[in-house]
Amino acid sequence: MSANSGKLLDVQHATVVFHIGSLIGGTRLVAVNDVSFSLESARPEIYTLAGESGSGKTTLSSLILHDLNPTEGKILFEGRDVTQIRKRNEVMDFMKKVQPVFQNPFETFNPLRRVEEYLYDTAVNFGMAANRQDAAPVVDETLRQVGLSLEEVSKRYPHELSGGQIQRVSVARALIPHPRLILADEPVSMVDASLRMEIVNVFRKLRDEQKVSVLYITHDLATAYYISDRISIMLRGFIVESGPVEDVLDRPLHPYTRLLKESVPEPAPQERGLWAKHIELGTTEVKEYGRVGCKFAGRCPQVMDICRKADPPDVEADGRTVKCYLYTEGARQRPEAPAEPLD
Amino acid sequence: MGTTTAMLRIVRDLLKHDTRFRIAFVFLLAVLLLTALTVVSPYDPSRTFKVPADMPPSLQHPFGTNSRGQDMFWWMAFALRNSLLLGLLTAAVSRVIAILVGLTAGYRGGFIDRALMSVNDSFVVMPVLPVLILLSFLLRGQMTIPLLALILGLFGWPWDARLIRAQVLSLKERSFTRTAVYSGNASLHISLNEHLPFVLPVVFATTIANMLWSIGMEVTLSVLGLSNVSLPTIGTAIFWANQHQALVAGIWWWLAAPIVCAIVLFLGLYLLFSSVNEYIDPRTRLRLMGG
Amino acid sequence: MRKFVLGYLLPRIAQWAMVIFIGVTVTFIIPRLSPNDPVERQISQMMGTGARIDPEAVEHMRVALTEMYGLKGSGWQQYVAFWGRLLRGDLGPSLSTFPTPVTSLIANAMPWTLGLLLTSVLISWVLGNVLGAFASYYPNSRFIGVIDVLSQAVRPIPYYVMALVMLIMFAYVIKVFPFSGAYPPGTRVQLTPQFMLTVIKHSALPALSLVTLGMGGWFLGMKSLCSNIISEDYVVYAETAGLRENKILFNYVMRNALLPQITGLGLQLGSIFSGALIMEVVFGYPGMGMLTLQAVLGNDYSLIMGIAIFSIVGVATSVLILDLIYPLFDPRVRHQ
Amino acid sequence: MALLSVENLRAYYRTEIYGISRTVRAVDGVSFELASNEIYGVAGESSCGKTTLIKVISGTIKPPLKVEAGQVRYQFGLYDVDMLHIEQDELRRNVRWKEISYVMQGSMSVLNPVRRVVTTFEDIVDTHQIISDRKMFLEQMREHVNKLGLPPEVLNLYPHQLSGGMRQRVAIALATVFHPRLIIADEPTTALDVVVQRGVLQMLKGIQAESGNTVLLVTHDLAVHANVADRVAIMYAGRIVEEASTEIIFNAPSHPYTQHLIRSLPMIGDRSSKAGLGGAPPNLANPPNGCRFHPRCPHAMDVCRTEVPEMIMLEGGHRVACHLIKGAAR
Repeated sequence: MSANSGKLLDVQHATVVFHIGSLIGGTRLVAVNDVSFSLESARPEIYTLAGESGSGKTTLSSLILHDLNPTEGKILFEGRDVTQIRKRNEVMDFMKKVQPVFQNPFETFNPLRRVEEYLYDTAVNFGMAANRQDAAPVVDETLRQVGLSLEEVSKRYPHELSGGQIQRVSVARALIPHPRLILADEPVSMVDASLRMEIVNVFRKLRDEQKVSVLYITHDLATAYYISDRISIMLRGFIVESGPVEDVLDRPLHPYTRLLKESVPEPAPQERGLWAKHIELGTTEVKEYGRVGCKFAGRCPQVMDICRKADPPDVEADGRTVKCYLYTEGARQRPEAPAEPLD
Repeated sequence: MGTTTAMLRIVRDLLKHDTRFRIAFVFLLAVLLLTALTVVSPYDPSRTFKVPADMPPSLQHPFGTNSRGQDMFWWMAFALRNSLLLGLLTAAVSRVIAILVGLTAGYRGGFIDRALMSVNDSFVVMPVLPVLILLSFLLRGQMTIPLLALILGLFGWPWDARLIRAQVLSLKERSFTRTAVYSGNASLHISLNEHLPFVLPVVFATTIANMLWSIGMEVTLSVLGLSNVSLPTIGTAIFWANQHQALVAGIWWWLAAPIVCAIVLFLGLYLLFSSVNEYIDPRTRLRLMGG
Repeated sequence: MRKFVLGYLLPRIAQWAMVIFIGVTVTFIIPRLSPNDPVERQISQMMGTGARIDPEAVEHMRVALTEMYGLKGSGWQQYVAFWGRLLRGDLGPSLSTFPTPVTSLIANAMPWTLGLLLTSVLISWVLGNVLGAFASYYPNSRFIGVIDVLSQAVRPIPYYVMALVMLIMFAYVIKVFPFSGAYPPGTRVQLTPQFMLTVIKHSALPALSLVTLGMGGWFLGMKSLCSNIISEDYVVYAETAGLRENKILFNYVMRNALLPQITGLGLQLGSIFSGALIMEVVFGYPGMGMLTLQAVLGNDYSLIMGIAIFSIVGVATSVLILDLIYPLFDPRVRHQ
Repeated sequence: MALLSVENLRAYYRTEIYGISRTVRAVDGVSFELASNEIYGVAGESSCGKTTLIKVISGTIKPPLKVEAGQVRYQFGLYDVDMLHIEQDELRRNVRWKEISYVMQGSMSVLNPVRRVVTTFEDIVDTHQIISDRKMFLEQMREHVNKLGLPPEVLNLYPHQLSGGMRQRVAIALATVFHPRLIIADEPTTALDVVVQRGVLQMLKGIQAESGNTVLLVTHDLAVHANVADRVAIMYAGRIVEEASTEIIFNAPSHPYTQHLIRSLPMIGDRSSKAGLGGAPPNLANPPNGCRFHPRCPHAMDVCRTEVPEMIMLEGGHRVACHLIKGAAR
């Protein structure tokens, strides 16, 4: 058991196959397909899993949170296989180190319970304080780390707070047991743009000051670019490109990453050129799941025959890994990092 | 103490704003009053010919007297008490099973859920009356209120188990349940603190519905003579009236008394259920708090 | 199509089989649990009539009755034998009208109940749903308001009490309808229009009360369903697009609200059937209800057992039929 | 002459349960005009009143929503009509869908789940002009849908058989079946993925450019406005705080709230730290008096806390409501 291999989180060839439809006649859906990545214990970072709906990013996060077992592959947290964690004290120990932050602020807390109850529960249950009275300073201190205070939040129900405030309380709740990893699944997508930056800045502060790693799951490449260190772009269960965020998003190699980047509308009217280029939308996306070979072959402007035959391998190119035949040794031309936009 | 003040506040609010609750309040008060009066009843309901028979309603005998020489007013007091007792007992028995089945199916999910639910749906679909008739036909003579309550309770839970399971399933998916899990709370704590305020309204509503069903079923069984006819209940009152051809003989009050009492009891319970159910619904409470 | 059969039909048929299995098992187990043994009861009742019967004949009778009741052998053997007889359609002879088989008694009572049940359920279901939809779409129309109050008043009252009230009102106070029987005693049962007319006249009261009682439930159910559907996007969209009100009401609001009401009908068939039995007892209508009353009064144990089983199989089958019809109304089930 | 002009509109939600009555002043004094042949964007965050504004303009006003004051005038051929006071049936017959059509919030359930797509088309077309020849009608619909880049066989599918992007494009095809002069699009692409959103918005822009009609685009996503809208109005707590051409809004905004919004937008390629805005949007049941942004405004002055700022007209059609800016009154 390589406990001190220095890896905080190590996902090894994780695969999840769902059986949809009735017991006998259902179809096989591969939601997560041979995904591997890892976070170093020594170097806290914000790692983004980006992708559209149906890319498998949320299924992957529920694997790590041990809400779901992988059909194949292994998930190791601090060297220990997550699926083996069963006894109550082991689960509590795991939850102390890995805490989630959810998407919808108005569903994160029970509308009929005061928000502070969850903060006290977490503090007492994870031994940060003997009882509720002693927990007050601990709770107040963590709330200050996210830019709030106990006085501002106490006796309040969720509907009396804004989406932004609730998400920050949710982060504070996750912070109380001093976790090593926070799993944020679309934490800001349902928060107003003006309040979004506050929460995103909180994550940055966590990494730099509290030395907490954050797994940031989102479809929003702009916020991902702003806060994360490394990023993986997911498509139909595969990681098609992963590496440092500035390399991947400034100079995307994989045609899908390029298409994604181009499709993100820039908040600057004079930049309309690239976004306005006409694109053809596929008719039904469902067909892409069952497709043999590269899942993007149906829409890829640089598709080759081999792309439709077999899954492309992971190739190291320009400081990141990309799953595309364009960059394998045998490929016809080997474009460095094409400056001009997609033809 | 907290819950009693909360209860009083609910009653005060409802009395001020909901006509259904006002009617229910009056009706049920009358029923409870009558039930309480049984303690001071001058007549023993099981004794006959204590008063002149077939007297129409008068000041002396508000509900008149029947052909068996019994004062209908006091007899109906005992009848209401026994029917109400039966309703409460059945509701208690069926709540235990309904909550057990509903919560296990809802929480465990997977195979257990599917198995429990297919059995549950079979009981929902099954016509209960013929089976009850068979059962009470065999137990004729030894039927007592607790026994009948047990039997009715054993057949009264499937519909409610479905509702409780549906509520639990919807709560399980909501992310505040996961927040509670990751706050280190045990599942018992989650059920009591997080889910109870949502499950309670369903339990309350189904309890009253079950009382209505069970008292109604007792009436049907007694009319067929399948329950202990010497015991005064709404059903046996009608049974004796039929037995003596009350309608044909023109002693209309013998039949009118149980019918009026039944309607008052049933309407009272139903209006109580629909008005309180709306008030304690989490959505209303949220709107009340300005959510 | 294959996915539809496996995904939708097979589970429904499995559920149908499960209902019958559980129903039959329950009706099998109940008598075995009861303290007094039906054979002894039958014999003591016969002895009670004072006729001098020598002990040997009694012994012979006991063996015959045990055999007839299928009480021979261990519990498991009885159970298997029970299913064997059931599948052959043999429910044993009726005790009160010995030796006519139970099945024939039920056979000529069932059509009456089916006739009454089908008509009244259909009428009350359709009427309740249409009026319920109107109540939610036109909340302040006075006529619907009256029906709303009436439905709430009738809803909780048990079938028997309500039936009694209607009997008193129509048969005694206003004397519009004859108060019992589907046809006056002595008329020959034949399919002449004149006979049919009397049947309709006689079954009017039970049918009327079944309809009024049933309608209240469907009315309130439909009204709450539609008041949710009215705020759905496709209804608001249709209104914004300027569609006429009755098109929206029928093709958008009601059309979608009918789906849960069909499932609801399936789930409530059991209690509706019980209601029909009670109705027949009150109005002396010669269907399964009267048969049940006759069986109870005549202490006819095997007839009651037969009625219980027949009711279970009948209701389960009609629920299956409803489940099979449902895909015709819901394209989401037809086209996976 | 403006195609549509909204003057000093006030619309509140009045609810009363168990003796507790609340009035939410969702739209509280909104005035703006729509010209023909333009895409006019309305941006604003949650509970800023933009959805209520749409409900009033499109005429779907149901209790507890009630219009307190103001007018919505639509230029209908030669004369202009106050939409709030014309009789419902007249509104239904000649204005709905022929003049003003509507693409709804992207919640995807706009199509009746139990009817084929073509039947919904038929319902809408048949209401406004009798379909004499059904075959010819089907042909026209196939051609209309094809022109918008949708495969014709979409018509005989059921809504649950379509993907999210397909359903929204069908909704746009439905909205343009009579080539109306005004299309109201309420958050049309919120629920879509970024690639599908790009395709749907390009389709909307293409239709507007080709037919020269007017699109009122409502979304909280400012980046969408930057790429699609010609003019943008910023709404805050039930009022328009600033309205200008897209270039001015993004490059030279005057209102502190707009300035903050533009500054806080993340952009690929820019990792410089961005500031969040303190506090939260006000509760419209008892909004702060004076300028409703003053509790969160870094330049709040005393006058801001007492007086509601007037809408001031700067040059080039740039309007702003803020005491900081002195200029010719509107």
